[in-house]
Amino acid sequence: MSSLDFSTTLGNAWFPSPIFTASGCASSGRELAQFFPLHDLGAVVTKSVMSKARNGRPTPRMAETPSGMLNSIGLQGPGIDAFIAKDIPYLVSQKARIIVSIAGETVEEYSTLARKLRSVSGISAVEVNISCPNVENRGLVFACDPEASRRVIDGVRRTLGGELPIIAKLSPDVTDLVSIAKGVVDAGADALALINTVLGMVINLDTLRPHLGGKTGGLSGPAIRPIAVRAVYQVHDAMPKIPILGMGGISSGRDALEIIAAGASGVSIGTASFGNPTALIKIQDELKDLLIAKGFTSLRDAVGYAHRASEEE
Amino acid sequence: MSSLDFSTTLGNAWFPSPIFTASGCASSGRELAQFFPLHDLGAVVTKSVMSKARNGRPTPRMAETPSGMLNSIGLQGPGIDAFIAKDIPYLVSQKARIIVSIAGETVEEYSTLARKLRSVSGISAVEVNISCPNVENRGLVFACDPEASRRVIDGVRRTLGGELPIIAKLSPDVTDLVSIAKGVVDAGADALALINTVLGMVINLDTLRPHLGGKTGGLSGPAIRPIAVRAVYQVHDAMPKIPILGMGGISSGRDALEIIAAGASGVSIGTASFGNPTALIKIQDELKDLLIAKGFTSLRDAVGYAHRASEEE
Amino acid sequence: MATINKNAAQINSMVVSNKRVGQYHQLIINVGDNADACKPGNFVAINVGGESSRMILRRAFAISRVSTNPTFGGTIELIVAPHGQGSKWLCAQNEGASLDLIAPLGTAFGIPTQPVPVLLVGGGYGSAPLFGLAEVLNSRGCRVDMLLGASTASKIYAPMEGKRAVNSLRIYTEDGSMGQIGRVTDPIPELIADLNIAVIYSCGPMAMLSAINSITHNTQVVHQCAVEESMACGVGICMTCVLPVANENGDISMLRSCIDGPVMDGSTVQWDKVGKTL
Amino acid sequence: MATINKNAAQINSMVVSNKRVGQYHQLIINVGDNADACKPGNFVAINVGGESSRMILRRAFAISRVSTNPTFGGTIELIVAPHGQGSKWLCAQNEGASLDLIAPLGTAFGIPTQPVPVLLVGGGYGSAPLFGLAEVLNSRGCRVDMLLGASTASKIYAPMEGKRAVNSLRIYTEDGSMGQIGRVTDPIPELIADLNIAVIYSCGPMAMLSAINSITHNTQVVHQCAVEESMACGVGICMTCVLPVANENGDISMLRSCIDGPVMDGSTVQWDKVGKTL
Ligand SMILES: Cc1cc2nc3c(=O)[nH]c(=O)nc-3n(C[C@H](O)[C@H](O)[C@H](O)COP(=O)(O)OP(=O)(O)OC[C@H]3O[C@@H](n4cnc5c(N)ncnc54)[C@H](O)[C@@H]3O)c2cc1C
Ligand SMILES: Cc1cc2nc3c(=O)[nH]c(=O)nc-3n(C[C@H](O)[C@H](O)[C@H](O)COP(=O)(O)OP(=O)(O)OC[C@H]3O[C@@H](n4cnc5c(N)ncnc54)[C@H](O)[C@@H]3O)c2cc1C
Ligand SMILES: Cc1cc2nc3c(=O)[nH]c(=O)nc-3n(C[C@H](O)[C@H](O)[C@H](O)COP(=O)(O)O)c2cc1C
Ligand SMILES: Cc1cc2nc3c(=O)[nH]c(=O)nc-3n(C[C@H](O)[C@H](O)[C@H](O)COP(=O)(O)O)c2cc1C
Ligand code: FES
Ligand code: FES
Repeated sequence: MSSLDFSTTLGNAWFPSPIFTASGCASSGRELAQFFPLHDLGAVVTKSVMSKARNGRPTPRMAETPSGMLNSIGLQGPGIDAFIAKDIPYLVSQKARIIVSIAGETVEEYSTLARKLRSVSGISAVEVNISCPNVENRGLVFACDPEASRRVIDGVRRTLGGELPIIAKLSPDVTDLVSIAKGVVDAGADALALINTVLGMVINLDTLRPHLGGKTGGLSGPAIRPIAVRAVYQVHDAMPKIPILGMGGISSGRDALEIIAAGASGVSIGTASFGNPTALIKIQDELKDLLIAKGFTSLRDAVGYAHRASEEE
Repeated sequence: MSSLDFSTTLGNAWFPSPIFTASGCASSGRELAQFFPLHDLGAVVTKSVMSKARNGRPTPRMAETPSGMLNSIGLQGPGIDAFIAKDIPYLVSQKARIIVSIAGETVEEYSTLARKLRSVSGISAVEVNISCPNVENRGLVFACDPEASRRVIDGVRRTLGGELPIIAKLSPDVTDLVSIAKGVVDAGADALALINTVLGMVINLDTLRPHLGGKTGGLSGPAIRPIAVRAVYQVHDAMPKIPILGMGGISSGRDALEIIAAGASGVSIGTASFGNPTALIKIQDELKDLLIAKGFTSLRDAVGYAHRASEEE
Repeated sequence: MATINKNAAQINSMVVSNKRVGQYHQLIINVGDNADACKPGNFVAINVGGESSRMILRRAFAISRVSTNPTFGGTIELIVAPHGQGSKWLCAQNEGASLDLIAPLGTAFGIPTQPVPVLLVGGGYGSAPLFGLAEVLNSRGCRVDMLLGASTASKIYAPMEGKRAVNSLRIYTEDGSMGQIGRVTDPIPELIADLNIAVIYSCGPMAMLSAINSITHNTQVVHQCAVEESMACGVGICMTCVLPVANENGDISMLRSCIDGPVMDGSTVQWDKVGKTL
Repeated sequence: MATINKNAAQINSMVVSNKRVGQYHQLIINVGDNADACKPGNFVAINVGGESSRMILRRAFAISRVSTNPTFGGTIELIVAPHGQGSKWLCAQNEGASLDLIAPLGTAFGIPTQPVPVLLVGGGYGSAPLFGLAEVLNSRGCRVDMLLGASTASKIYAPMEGKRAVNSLRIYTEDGSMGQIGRVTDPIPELIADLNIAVIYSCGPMAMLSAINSITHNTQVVHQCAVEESMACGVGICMTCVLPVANENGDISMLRSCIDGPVMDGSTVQWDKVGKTL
């Protein structure tokens, strides 16, 4: 059998596998641990945690759409203190590698969250979810505003110091993704997570009103995969040295290889786990087999392959 | 049987049905005429025509994706003169109502196209496809640049005079769709067409290179319907008086009613015709039945219903 | 060690039979040893539409009855209403079809430690889990009375053999096409008084559960209800299926109905806040 | 009056039989009166995956043979390679399954007005339409010789009864597992000379068609080839299936292979420009 180096890195963080959970799609980790050991994954990306406990949006919170789904959870969660007290120790006990996702409503809130995480051990990286409404600027989503995006990452970078890698998670709902990506990298992001959900809506045909309690929701699942692959390709093209955690509709080893070839060093799996709680393991196994079948000896050689191959022409 | 007023208007143009073809998805009309009389539709929206004949992009030009497809045709076409000489007379002979879609690479090209259309009779409206790269501004797509979008529509408006309604067709790939919509309405658009395709990409897993000849392509089909419904809802919310021609993944009467309730006065059907050449008629019949079943006596009462219903709370 | 859904397993199961019953389909599915862990109130989550389906989420169905069949091993019964594309697909699966299924999921009905009089109330296919529950309660010495309701006769699911464990069964339809005309909740206050009901077990539309709760509110009657919220994952990872529930201190939080439910203590559910911003 | 695809109709057809033949499936489909309009070279476009499929586009398949069966009426035969999800789904359809199908589409092979010696060259499932074509040519008095090639034996489709109308049939496989080892194009120059071939009819991978064209280029031999480009609609409305083709004046334009093809005059196709920007 061929031997394959399946490991990957994001900034200075090393992971034995490139397959991660996606933020908000694995809850505390305990729920999936019934189906496989969390240690088997590259990492668990936790759901975005905020300073205070939040109840989130009213129900209905989901609608299935063709090859996708909309969600409007509204970042329900226990708040950073309870999260550090309960969820981190559990994940550590499971020997899972941990990427903590943080979310805030102000630039200051992100820094506060980062400060609380500084002293917590067992964390591999911090993912900064900037797809949140900025209460200081008419609720405009941070990730849609180049300046606000920069300021959030800058604040987190200053607070964290140089140790923990920062992964800035961007929204695809922008005119110029590359310029936003460049901005957050300038501000200190070590890596980028692409893509968050795409803004969508479903009208309930019985009531003829918006179906979701929150009216609009985030579209995820295979339907958005072509958008995710394009986003990863564009950003990798512009900044080939910046590692990307790719995601958006990945549900097979083939899908994972597609986004890796487009430029992703790691792959988060979100919605696929809803349809199949063992999807992460299935995808991980399929990806390994596929890389070996294609003659790769190292995952790293496949990262961004679609760009290199086209240069050869 | 209940009687239903199924007619609709976009600007000062009247149509007996709100179901139209989508630009670029019905070729010259002759191809569909084999399957049903074109006169039965609300209107035929022609494929975007440019000043000169164009060969378009290299093949492969399409990839199927989950519940969607990517295309990269690159506006292949005969050029405006041949179009006016051959395609318009054919559509007129079929008694089809005609909306001509125009596309250009410069602001001037759009005006030139509009000038040629002024004297052509039998046209109900002009759809201005501004999702084209602007050669005068680093290839930035007009529809992604508020100022360029305005200038295109302004030029077309001045050239056409006040007679023919102008429908500005916008791209969803922008941070702030509503502000672009407002800009083109200020510049003289009578109606808006929402949405053009979403930029996407597929990597070929045999070659590990971009599958499409044009690398990226436009995502269409049911996969993008939630994005289309959201776009129509947002824009109708901001400008309830501006008629919208809604499109994006509509493939049943239920889908059509969904986008109408979100705010569309007319519905274009694109990709659905590829899977089913009689989709337009099927959708039209289903929509009629559905409106009657829901007790509507006029299509107009259903337009934007999702907004009014929520105000009643 | 897993603490959530600890008996759940994802298996390839096989359809043993599929029979139309009124507007429903009764599906018997071979789930092997998994049947042993299934309790009344638990549900299953099934992949629908096959490999190239555009339906990416599982569908949830209550386990109606469990049995160990000498030929097939452990089987479960589901009562499925053909509602949208997913449930219609399931209703079209024939004997021998294989199903990717996760079972058992969620909480089960709590069984009283003492033999007390209980009332079981089912709406539509909500009656499905009540017959298996009735057998358990009956075997514990409880007196079991049952009320079933639906809009019309063909939506009443009440199998002959299901009535064995039941002392009385009354049926209500809104159009009067079967049993008495009216709502299944109408006779509840009287029955509570007459039969000295200690626990009501309910399963059906949220409006029915809420109406029962208004009746049991401020009484000694315990209300164990199986709620039904839209579920994207069924296993606790998506946070879509939440309901506002109060804890002992009266603090309200959004609990997941797939793991903290579907069976919940009706008195803790904040019925007036369902679908509202907390 | 329609001028494009004027014989095409969208129908609900029925699978009469489905048989494995090597790596292919032979499907016989009842298309009723539509069979009368089907000519060798035409293709059909079929909906795949059923109602809730995520596959939104039709799949194109060459019509292999047409017959009028006293029991079933008009039937067509398809030879389907299980390639991706759509063709696999089709190969899994059993007798009695109904298919949403459009037929006949596209151009047909041109038949010489004089009885001339012709050579038929098929690659893989590309041989499918050639047997029906051979019968037509044979009935017009042409001498028909045939070459079939594939990577391996199981990818050769050459039914016994298909050989009736053929003067000679030679098979080539790249691995030598059937017939001679080598490429189907290897013997063509010699055969042209020996048999005084007037027309080559070809169907198979684009690389094979292009290679044949290099042989017929600057000769008197007419090359009628059935091309295969990715098609989104099959009926001429999407512009995805284009090929660079020269007209009489030498002007090159992108023609749709679904309506100006699949059968094209090989000498007009700009093989070196396929997949390039014009
Ligand atoms: C715990 C639980 C137990 C259930 N038990 C039964 C049962 O025994 N028999 C039965 O017929 N049905 C039962 N249901 C309802 C059943 O899950 C839905 O009818 C089914 O999911 C509808 O899927 P569809 O594709 O047919 O409809 P669609 O409306 O097309 O479904 C679209 C999406 O919405 C979700 N959805 C739609 N309706 C419901 C609903 N009522 N509840 C939850 N999700 C919904 C679907 O899961 C899917 O993701 C139960 C639901 C839950 C949560
Ligand atoms: C005119 C014509 C005649 C054909 N005749 C036959 C035949 O007789 N027997 C047979 O087995 N196959 C034939 N093919 C090829 C057949 O259409 C493809 O194998 C099939 O579409 C693949 O679909 P899939 O879902 O299995 O594969 P996927 O790769 O999953 O398909 C994805 C998409 O790409 C398109 N596609 C993929 N491969 C091809 C291809 N080779 N040609 C065109 N589109 C493709 C599909 O239509 C689909 O839209 C023919 C194609 C054309 C254009
Ligand atoms: C139910 C749900 C909840 C999510 N919650 C979060 C979140 O808390 N933080 C975040 O950064 N992304 C969140 N996401 C986005 C995912 O992490 C991911 O970016 C997106 O869903 C695309 O990947 P997928 O198609 O594999 O799901 C959520 C997605 C879903 C479906
Ligand atoms: C093959 C193809 C060609 C298209 N060509 C054009 C075009 O020429 N001009 C234009 O404005 N839109 C064009 N579009 C976009 C459609 O008009 C429509 O906006 C989009 O496809 C969404 O609708 P649908 O999902 O119903 O296809 C094209 C779309 C497809 C799929
Ligand atoms: S259904 Fe996903 S958490 Fe309950
Ligand atoms: S396949 Fe659509 S034009 Fe040929």
